[in-house]
Amino acid sequence: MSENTISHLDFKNDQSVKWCPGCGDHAILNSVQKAMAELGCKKEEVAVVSGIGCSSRFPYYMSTYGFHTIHGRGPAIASGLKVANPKLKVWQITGDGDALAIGGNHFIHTIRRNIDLNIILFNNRIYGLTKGQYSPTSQRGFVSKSSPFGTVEYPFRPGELVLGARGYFFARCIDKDLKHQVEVMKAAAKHEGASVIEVLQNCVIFNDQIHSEITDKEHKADRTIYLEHGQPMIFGKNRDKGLILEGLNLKVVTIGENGITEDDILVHDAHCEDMTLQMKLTDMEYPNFPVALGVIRDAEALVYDQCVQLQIEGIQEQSDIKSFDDLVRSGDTWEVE
Amino acid sequence: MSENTISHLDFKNDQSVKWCPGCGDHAILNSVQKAMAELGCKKEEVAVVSGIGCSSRFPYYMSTYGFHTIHGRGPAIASGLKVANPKLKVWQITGDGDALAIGGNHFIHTIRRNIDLNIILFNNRIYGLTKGQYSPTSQRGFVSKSSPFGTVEYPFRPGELVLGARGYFFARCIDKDLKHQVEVMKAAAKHEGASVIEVLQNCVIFNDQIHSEITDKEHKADRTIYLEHGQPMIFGKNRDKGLILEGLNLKVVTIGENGITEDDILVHDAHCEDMTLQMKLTDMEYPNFPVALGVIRDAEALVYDQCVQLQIEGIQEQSDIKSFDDLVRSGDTWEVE
Amino acid sequence: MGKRSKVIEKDEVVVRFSGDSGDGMQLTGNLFSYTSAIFGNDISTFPDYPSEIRAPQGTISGVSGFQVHFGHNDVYTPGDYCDVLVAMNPAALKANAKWMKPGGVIIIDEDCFDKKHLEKAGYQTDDPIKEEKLGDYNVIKAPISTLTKESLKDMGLDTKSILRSKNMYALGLVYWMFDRPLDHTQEYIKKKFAKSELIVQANLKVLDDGYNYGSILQVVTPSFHISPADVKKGTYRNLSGNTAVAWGFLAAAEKSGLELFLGSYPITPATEILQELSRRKDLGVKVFQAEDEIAGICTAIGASFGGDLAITTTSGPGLALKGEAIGLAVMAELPLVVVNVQRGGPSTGLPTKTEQSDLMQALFGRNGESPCVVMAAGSPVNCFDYAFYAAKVAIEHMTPVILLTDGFIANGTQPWRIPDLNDWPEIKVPRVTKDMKDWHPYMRDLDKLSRYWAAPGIPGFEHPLGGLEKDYDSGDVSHNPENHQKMVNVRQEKVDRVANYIPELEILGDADSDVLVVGWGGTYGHLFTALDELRQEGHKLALAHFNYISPLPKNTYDILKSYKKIVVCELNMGQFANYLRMKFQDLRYLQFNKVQGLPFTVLELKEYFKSLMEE
Amino acid sequence: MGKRSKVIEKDEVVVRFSGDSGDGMQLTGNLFSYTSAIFGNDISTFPDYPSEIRAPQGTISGVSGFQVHFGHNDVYTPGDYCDVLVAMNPAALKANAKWMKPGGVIIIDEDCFDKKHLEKAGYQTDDPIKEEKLGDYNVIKAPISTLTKESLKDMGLDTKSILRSKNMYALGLVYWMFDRPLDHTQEYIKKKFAKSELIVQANLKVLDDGYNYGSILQVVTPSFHISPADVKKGTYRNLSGNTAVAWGFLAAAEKSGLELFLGSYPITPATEILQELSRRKDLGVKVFQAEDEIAGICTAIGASFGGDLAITTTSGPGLALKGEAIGLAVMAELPLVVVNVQRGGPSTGLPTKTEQSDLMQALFGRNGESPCVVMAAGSPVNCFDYAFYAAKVAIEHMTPVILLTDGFIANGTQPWRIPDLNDWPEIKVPRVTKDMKDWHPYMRDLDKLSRYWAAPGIPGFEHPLGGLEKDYDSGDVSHNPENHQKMVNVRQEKVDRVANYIPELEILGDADSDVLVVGWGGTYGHLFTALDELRQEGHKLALAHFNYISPLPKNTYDILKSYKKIVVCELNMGQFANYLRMKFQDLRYLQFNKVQGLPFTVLELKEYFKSLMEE
Ligand SMILES: Cc1ncc(C[n+]2csc(CCOP(=O)(O)OP(=O)(O)O)c2C)c(N)n1
Ligand SMILES: Cc1ncc(C[n+]2csc(CCOP(=O)(O)OP(=O)(O)O)c2C)c(N)n1
Ligand code: SF4
Ligand code: SF4
Ligand SMILES: [Mg+2]
Ligand SMILES: [Mg+2]
Repeated sequence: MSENTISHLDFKNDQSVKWCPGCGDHAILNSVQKAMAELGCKKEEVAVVSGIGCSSRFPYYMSTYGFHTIHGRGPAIASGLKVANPKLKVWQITGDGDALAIGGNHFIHTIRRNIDLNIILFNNRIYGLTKGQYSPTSQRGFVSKSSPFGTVEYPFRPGELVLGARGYFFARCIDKDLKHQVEVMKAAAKHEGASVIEVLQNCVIFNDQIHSEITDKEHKADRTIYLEHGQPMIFGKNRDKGLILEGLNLKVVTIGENGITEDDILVHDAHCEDMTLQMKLTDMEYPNFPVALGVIRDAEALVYDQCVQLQIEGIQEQSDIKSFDDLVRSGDTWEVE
Repeated sequence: MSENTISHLDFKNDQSVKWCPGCGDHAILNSVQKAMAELGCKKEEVAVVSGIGCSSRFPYYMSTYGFHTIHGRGPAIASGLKVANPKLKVWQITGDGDALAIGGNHFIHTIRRNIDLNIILFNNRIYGLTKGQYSPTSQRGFVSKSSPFGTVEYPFRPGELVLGARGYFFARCIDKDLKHQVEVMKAAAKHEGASVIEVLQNCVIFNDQIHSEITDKEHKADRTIYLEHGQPMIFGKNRDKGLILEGLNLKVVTIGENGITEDDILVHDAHCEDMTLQMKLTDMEYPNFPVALGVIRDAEALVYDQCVQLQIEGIQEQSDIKSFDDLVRSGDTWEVE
Repeated sequence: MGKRSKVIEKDEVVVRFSGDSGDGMQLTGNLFSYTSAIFGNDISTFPDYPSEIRAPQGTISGVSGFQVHFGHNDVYTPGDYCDVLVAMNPAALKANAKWMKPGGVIIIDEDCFDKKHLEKAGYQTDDPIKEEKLGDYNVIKAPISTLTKESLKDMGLDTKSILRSKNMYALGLVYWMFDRPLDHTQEYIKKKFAKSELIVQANLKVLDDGYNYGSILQVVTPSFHISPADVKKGTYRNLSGNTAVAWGFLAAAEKSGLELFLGSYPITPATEILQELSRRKDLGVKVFQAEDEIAGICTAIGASFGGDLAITTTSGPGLALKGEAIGLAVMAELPLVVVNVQRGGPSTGLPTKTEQSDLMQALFGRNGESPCVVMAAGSPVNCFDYAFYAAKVAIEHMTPVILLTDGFIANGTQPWRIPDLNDWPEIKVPRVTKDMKDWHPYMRDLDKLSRYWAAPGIPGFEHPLGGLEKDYDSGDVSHNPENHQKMVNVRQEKVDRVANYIPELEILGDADSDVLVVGWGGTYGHLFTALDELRQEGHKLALAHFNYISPLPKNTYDILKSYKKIVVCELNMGQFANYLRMKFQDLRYLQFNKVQGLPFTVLELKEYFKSLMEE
Repeated sequence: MGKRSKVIEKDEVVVRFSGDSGDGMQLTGNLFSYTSAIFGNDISTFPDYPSEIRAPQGTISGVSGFQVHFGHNDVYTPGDYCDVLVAMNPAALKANAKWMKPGGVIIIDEDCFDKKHLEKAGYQTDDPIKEEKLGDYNVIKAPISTLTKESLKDMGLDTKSILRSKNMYALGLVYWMFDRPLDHTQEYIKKKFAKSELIVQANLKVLDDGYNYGSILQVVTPSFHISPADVKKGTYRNLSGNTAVAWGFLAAAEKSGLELFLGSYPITPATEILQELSRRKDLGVKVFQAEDEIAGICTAIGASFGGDLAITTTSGPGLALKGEAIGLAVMAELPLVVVNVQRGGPSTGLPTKTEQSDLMQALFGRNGESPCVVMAAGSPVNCFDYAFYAAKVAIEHMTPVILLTDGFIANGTQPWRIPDLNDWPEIKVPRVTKDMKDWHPYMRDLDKLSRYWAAPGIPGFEHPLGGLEKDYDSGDVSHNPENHQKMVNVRQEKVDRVANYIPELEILGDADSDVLVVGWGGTYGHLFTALDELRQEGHKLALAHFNYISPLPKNTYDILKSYKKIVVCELNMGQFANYLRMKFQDLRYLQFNKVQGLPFTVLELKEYFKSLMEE
C-alpha cells in the first residue's frame, strides 16, 4: 500500500462498533483514523493501547495492532511497548476514570518520564461502562448513582495535573469537532514525548449534555477559544473578544472597546518552556473565561525512550563486554585445572 | 495532664530510634514532637500514619496512636481514619518513594479531595530503606545503584505536583532547621484540609549531602529564601536580595542596585487562591533562584471530611428514615397475612 | 372481562421478557415480578444484559432479558427453561429459543420480524419459527408496535415516545395471561412519570389495551392459574443480593453500635452495593468512593483502625488488587469485611457473567501465611444474613473476613420477609477497657485468641500498629524466629477457632442417602431445587451446602465421611473440591464443574445426580 | 612463617564473621570466601544483616554477619553451626553464641568488650564467656582495636580511618589460621582503594600484621587444614542467587535472539536483580525502574506484546500487587517471567528473612481460573539455570511463568562453573510466519497448544489482544458460554502440556528407601546435606526435590507412590504438601514445617528424619 493511497477507511476493521448510538466516542474514532491516514501511518507500525471503560474498547475497532488491557494500566503497558519497540507509533486511549482514578499514578509518571505516547483522554466526567458513577473530573455537587446527594470532592482539572506532572504537551478538543480534532491529533503525533489530548466527550446515556453549556453550537464561539501557536487569543461569534494579562491575571476584553485593539491581545506561545501562561489558559473555566481548545502547550524536552536507546548505544560502544560470555568471564574468576 | 505542661518529651516513647546516626529523620521527629507540644495536642487525639521506608518507621517512635502500614498506601489509610474519626489529628509520614513512586495516586487524590491531613514528605531523593536506588525526585543523570549510568528521567517537583493536584497548602523546610520546621509544622496543623510539607532530608548513608549545595550553613542564606505571608521576599546573607516580577518571570534583584528599594520587592501572599505566583515560587531552583522555604501556599477551601459529616447531618435531619427498620419498611413492600 | 376459554393450572411458571437493550425489558420484568410477589407467589428473578451499555440494536449481543420464576411452592432459582417467552425482536428469539420448555408460549412483536431485523439476528430465512424448529410451540404473533401506535394515535405523542411504551403493551398482555391485577404497575407508572401527565396517561392506556388484547385474543391465548404460595406471615419486599449485602451491614452497624464505613471503587457486578450504601447517608453511612480498589480497602482499614465497622466491596480483578492490603489487616488484626461479587474470569474475562472461580484467590491470594475468614452467601436474600454474620465475625474475632457472592445472586431477586432486628444476635465489640492490666496491642482474648480494639482517641491506649511481625508478649516489632512461628500459629488458630462460634453444617434432604451433593455459595438454589425435585421423584439424596469456608463448620468431616459418594458441584474447575482435599484428604470427592459464565441448570444437575445414583 | 604447632585436619569448616553493621563484616566474609574458593574449596556463603540500615551501634539488632562454609567435599549450605566465630563486639557474641559448634574457636576483639558495650548487648556481668557457658570453647581474646592502632600509628591516619581497617586485622588472623594466601585480598585492596595510596598501604599493613599475629600467637591458636575439593575443571566465579537470576535471563536473551526488558520496582530481597540488570546496558538490557510493582509488570507485559523477552522481579507483597496483571498475561497468552524472591510474611512481615510462603499465592493469587507455570530454583547457582528455563518455557509456550526463589538463596553465594552457552538448548521463538493460513491471534500450535507471537510491526498480522474472553476459532471477543469453557480448558491444558517438555523428576539418594523426603525450591542444600550425611552414617533415605511445580514433572505420581512414607519439608505451614494433596490425593503426606524466617538446619532435619526412619 503506497502511503498516499492510505485513507481513514484503511484503519477501520470489520468489527461492529458497540458504543451507544450518539456517543461521542464514534467521532473520536473517526478523527483518530483520519489523523493516522493524513499522517501517512502504516497500519503495522501503529499500536493502540487502552485500559478499561467504554472508551477503552477503542482498539477493537482499529485495523492496527491493539491491546485492550486492564483498568488504569494503559500508560504503563504502552510505556513498556514503546521502550521495547521505539519505532512503533503508540496511542494510548483512556477515560477520565481509567486515566485519573485508578490509573492516576501511571498517568503522571508516564508524563514525568516524557515517553513518546499519544494519550487521548476521553473526558465524559463519568464512569460510563459501569453505568454512571461520578469520576475524578465530575464537578463538585454532581449527582450520580454513587453520589445521590452530590459529590463533596473537587475534581481534577486534567490539564493542570498534566502540567503539574511536568507535561510538555497538552491539548483539548471537543468530540463533535471533527476537523479540529484531526489537527490536534496530528500535532500530538508530531510532538516527541508524551502528549495528552483531553477530548470533551459526551456520554449520551449517563451524562448527556455535560459539556453542552460550552460545546453547543449556539454558545461555542463565545464560550470557547481556539488557541493556535503564534496567533492572538481571539474568540467570540464576532471574533471581537480577546485575552489580555493584567498583572498575573487573565482578562477577557472586547476589541474596539476601551481602546483595545488586536495588538493588545496576547499571542499564544505553545512552545514556551515556562508554563505559567499555559497553565492559566488550561485552567480557564466558563463562565468567567472561555474554555481553551487546541494545543495549549507543546514544548520540547528530552524523550525517555530515545534517551534509553541512546544511553544503551553509548555504553555499548565503550564497553568491552559484548556478549554473555564476555560478561561472565569479566571480573573475579579463577581456574580449576 | 493539663495542656500547658505538655512537653515534646511526652511524645517520645521508650523504643530505641533505629535510624542511622546523622540521618535527617531524627531532627524531623524532634520537630514534630515539639510542634505537637506547642500546639497543646493530647497524645490520644493524635494518630500518625505512615507507609514503608526509613522515614515511615516514624510511628514507632511516637507515644501517640500510630500505624506503620504498607508501601505507598499511607494517604488512603489516613483518609479512611480521618473520615471515620474526624476529631483526630492525623499526621501522614511518607518518603519521596512512598509518596511519589508507589503512592503517587493516593497522594494526588488525597490532595484533590482536600482531606484534613498533615502530610510530611521526607525528601531525600533516594530510596533509603532498600539501600539506594534513585527515586522520582532524583535529578536527571543521578547515579545510584539502579542507575549506574545516570537516570534518563525528569524528577517530579513535589510542590508542583501538589499544586497541579489542586493543593491548598504546600510548605518546604530543611531537616536541620529545627526552629523553622516547628513553625511550619504548626502552620500545617492549623491549616484545614490537606497540607503537604516537603522536608529536604539528608540520607547520610546513600545520598549524603544531596541538599547541601542549598542547605549548608555557608550557602543557605544566599541560596534559599524564607517566605512569610505578608512579608517581602528578601534573602541573602546581607538581606539585600529580593524577588521581583518581570512580566511573568521572577527575577532576583539586589536592593540598592539599579534603584531597587525594598518597596519594589514582591510581598508573599500565601493565602492567595490563584496559585500562579506560588507555583513560580515553588519551582524556583538553584542556581538561577533561591530555593523557597516556609509556607508557600496556604489558601482556604472546602474540606472533604467536614463536608462528608455536614452532608450526612443535613440528610439525617431531613430524612424520615432513622433506623434500619424504617429503611426496610420504606418503599415497595407487601403483607402476607 | 369475561370468562377465560382455557385456563392452565400450574404449580410454577417461568416467564422471560426479552428484547433490545432499549426496549425496557428490565423494567417490564421487575414490574411483573412485583405483581406476582404481591399476589402471593414465591418468586425468583434474574436479569441478564449485555456487557456493552448499548450494543448494536437488533443484534444478539444487544439482547437484554429478565426472567421471572414464580410459583405456588417455594421457588429457589429463576428457572432454567421458560414457559413463556416475550421476544420483542428476532434477536431476542434467537438468543432465547434454546431456553424454551417444549410446548411453551412465545409472544413475538411481529412488527419487528421484518427482513432487516431477521437478518441482523442472523436468521437465514423469513421464517424464524421454522428455523428454530418451534413448530410445536404456542407462538402468538402480535403486531405489538402497530397496536401500541394505534392505541396512542390520538394522544399527540411523537413516534419515538409511543414506541417506547410498547413494553407496557406486552406487559398488559402477559398480565392478562396470568390474570394478575394491574394496580401495582399503574401506581408505579404514576409515580415514575409524574413529571409528564401525558406519558402517564399513555402508559396506562397501553397497559390496559395490552391487557384487553389478551381477552380479545383469548381463543388462541392460553391463560394460566398459579395459586398463591403458602408463605410465612409478615411484611415482604423484593430484594436483590447486592442490596441485601448492603442492608446486612446496616443491620450489623445498628446491632454493634458502630458507624458503618465503606471504601469502594465501582466494578461490575458489585457496584450496586456501593450505590445503595451511598444512598444511606440517612443512616449515617460514610461512603468513600476511592480512586481505585487499593484505596478502597485502605480507607476501610484506616476506618477500622479508627473504630468503625469498615467494609470494602469489589469483584475478582479488584480482589486481586486488594491482596496486599488484606495481608496488612491480617497482620494488624483489625476487623474488616471484603465483599467479592464473583464474575467470569480470568482477567477481565466475562465481566457481566457469573462464576465461582475466586475461591482460591480469597483463601490464598496474599503473600506469606495469611489466614483470614472466608464465607459465601447462597441466595439473593441470604446475602443479608451472611453480610450480617461476616460483620459479626470480623468484629468479634478481630479479623478480616472475605464474603463471597456472585453475579448471579447479586443481581437476582427474591421476596424477603422483613426481619425484626430484635431477633438477631448481639454483636459485641471487643473494646479495650480501662481495667485491663498490662494491656499491650497484641494481648489476646483467651477463648477467641483475638486481640482487643483500642481505637485512637482513648487516653492510655496509645500504640503503634503495623505490618512488621510483632512480639507475642509486648506487641513491639520483633524479628525473633521463635516468636514469628508463634505468631504465625496464633493467627491461624484464631481463624480456626471461629469454628466454635458458627453453626454446624446441616444436611438437607435424606441424611441416609448414598450420595452427598456438596455445594457452596450461590449455587444453593439450583442444587436445592435439583435435590428437591429428585426426592419428589422418589430418589434419595442429601445436600451439604457450605456458607462458612474458612474455617469450615466443626462437624464437616464427620458429616462428609458418612457418605459413599461425595460430589462437589461448583462453577469453577474444582476449587472447593481441592480445598476439601487439603482439609480431609482421606475422603474421595467427585466433581461436577461448569465454567460458562452461567449458573447450573436444574436439569443438568438432576441428570448428573441420577447417573450417579444409578452407577 | 615457621612451622605450626597444632594443625587440625578437617573436611569442612564453617566460619562466621560478625560485628556491628559498620564493621565491614560483609566485605571481610566475601574476601575470605573468595580466597577459599580460589584455593580450591567448595564454598557456600550467607550474609545476614539487620533490616534497619544502621541499627543502633553495639546492639543485637545492629549485628551484621557473614557465614562461609567451605570444604574439601561438595558443600551445599552455608552451614548451621560455626567452627570459628569472629565477634567484633559483645552484641555479635550474644547474637551468635547459640550457633557455635561445641568446642569451636571464638575470636573476640577484647577492646570492645568494655562495660558499655557489654551492657548494650544485654550482658549482666563482665564475663560474657561465662554467661554464655562458653568455658569449653577456644576463646581467643585479641585486642584487635589496639593492635590495629599500633600497626598504623606511624601512618598519619585519623583514628576513625584506622579503626575502619580493623576488619582487615581480623581477616589476616583468620587467613593465618587456615593457611591461606593473601594475594587475592591484597589485589582487591589495591583496586578498591585505588584513590588513596595511604588507605591501600594501611589496609595491606593491617592485613599482614593480623596474619603475623597468628604466627606469634600460634601456641594458643589452632590452625586448620582443609585440602582443596575435587572440583570439575573449568573457570569459576562466585555467584549469588540474585545475580544468577539476572544472568540466566541474559543467557536466555542471547540464545533466543530477543532483547531483554525488565520492568521492576525495588523490594528486599529482590532488588539486586534489578540492580544487576541496570548495569547490563552493555548487553542492551532495557531496564525500566517503574513507579510501583503494577507498573513493573505492566511495562513488562507491554514489552512482551512488543516482542521482547520481558521479565519483572519482586518479593511477596509485590507479587500480591501483580496478581491482576498476571491474569492479563494469562489471558493474552504472552510470554512473561515473574521472579518472586520470597521473604517472611504475611504483610511486611520479616522483610529481610527467608521463607517459602508464597507458593499458594503464586499458584492461585489471581481472579478466575488463571493457570500459569510455576517454577522454583534450589540454590544460588541454579538460579541461573531456572531463570534460563523459565524464560525458555515462557517464550516457547507463550505463557507467564512465575519463578520462585527466596531470600536465602538470593543472598547466598556459591562457586559457579562458567558455562559455555553453546552447550545450552536453543530457545525457539514461536513467531508468526508469512505462510500461516487463516491465522488469527488465538491460532494454536497443535502440540503445545500455545498461540503464535505477532509483535507489532509485522504487516498483515495486525490484531487486537485483550483481557476479555476470546473466541477459540477467531480470537474475537466472545461471551459464548461453551466457548468460555473451551478456553478455560485449553489454557489449563496448555500449562499442563509443559510437562511434556521438562525433565522428569529424579530421586536422589536411595531410591529403594522407605522414606521419601520431598522438598522444593531453596531448601535443596539443607535437605541434600541432611540426606547425604545420614546416608554416610549408614541410613537409607531418598529425596525428591522439585523445581517444576506447575505443572509437576510427568513421573511425579509414579515416584511418590512407591514410598511408604512421604514427608514434605518446607519453610511454610504446608503449602506444597497441600498442593500435592490436590494433585495426588490418594497418597499420604507427612509434613515438616518451619516458619521462623530462617532456613532449616541440617541438624534438625537429620534428627527428624532419623525419628521417622526409626518409627
Ligand atoms: C480493576 C478494575 N476495577 C474496576 C473496574 C470497573 N470499571 C470498568 S470501566 C470503569 C470506569 C470507566 O470510566 P472511564 O475510564 O471514564 O471510561 P468511560 O466508560 O467513561 O469511557 C470501571 C470503574 C474494572 N474493570 N477493573
Ligand atoms: C509493595 C512494596 N514494594 C516495595 C517495597 C520496598 N520498599 C520499601 S521502602 C521503599 C522505598 C523507600 O523510599 P522512600 O519512600 O523515599 O523512603 P526512605 O527510605 O528514603 O525514607 C521500597 C521500594 C515494599 N516494602 N513494599
Ligand atoms: S455509556 Fe456513555 S460513554 Fe459508554 S458508549 Fe454509551 S454513551 Fe458512550
Ligand atoms: S539509610 Fe538514609 S534515610 Fe535511612 S535511616 Fe539511614 S540515613 Fe536515614
Ligand atoms: Mg468516563
Ligand atoms: Mg527517600
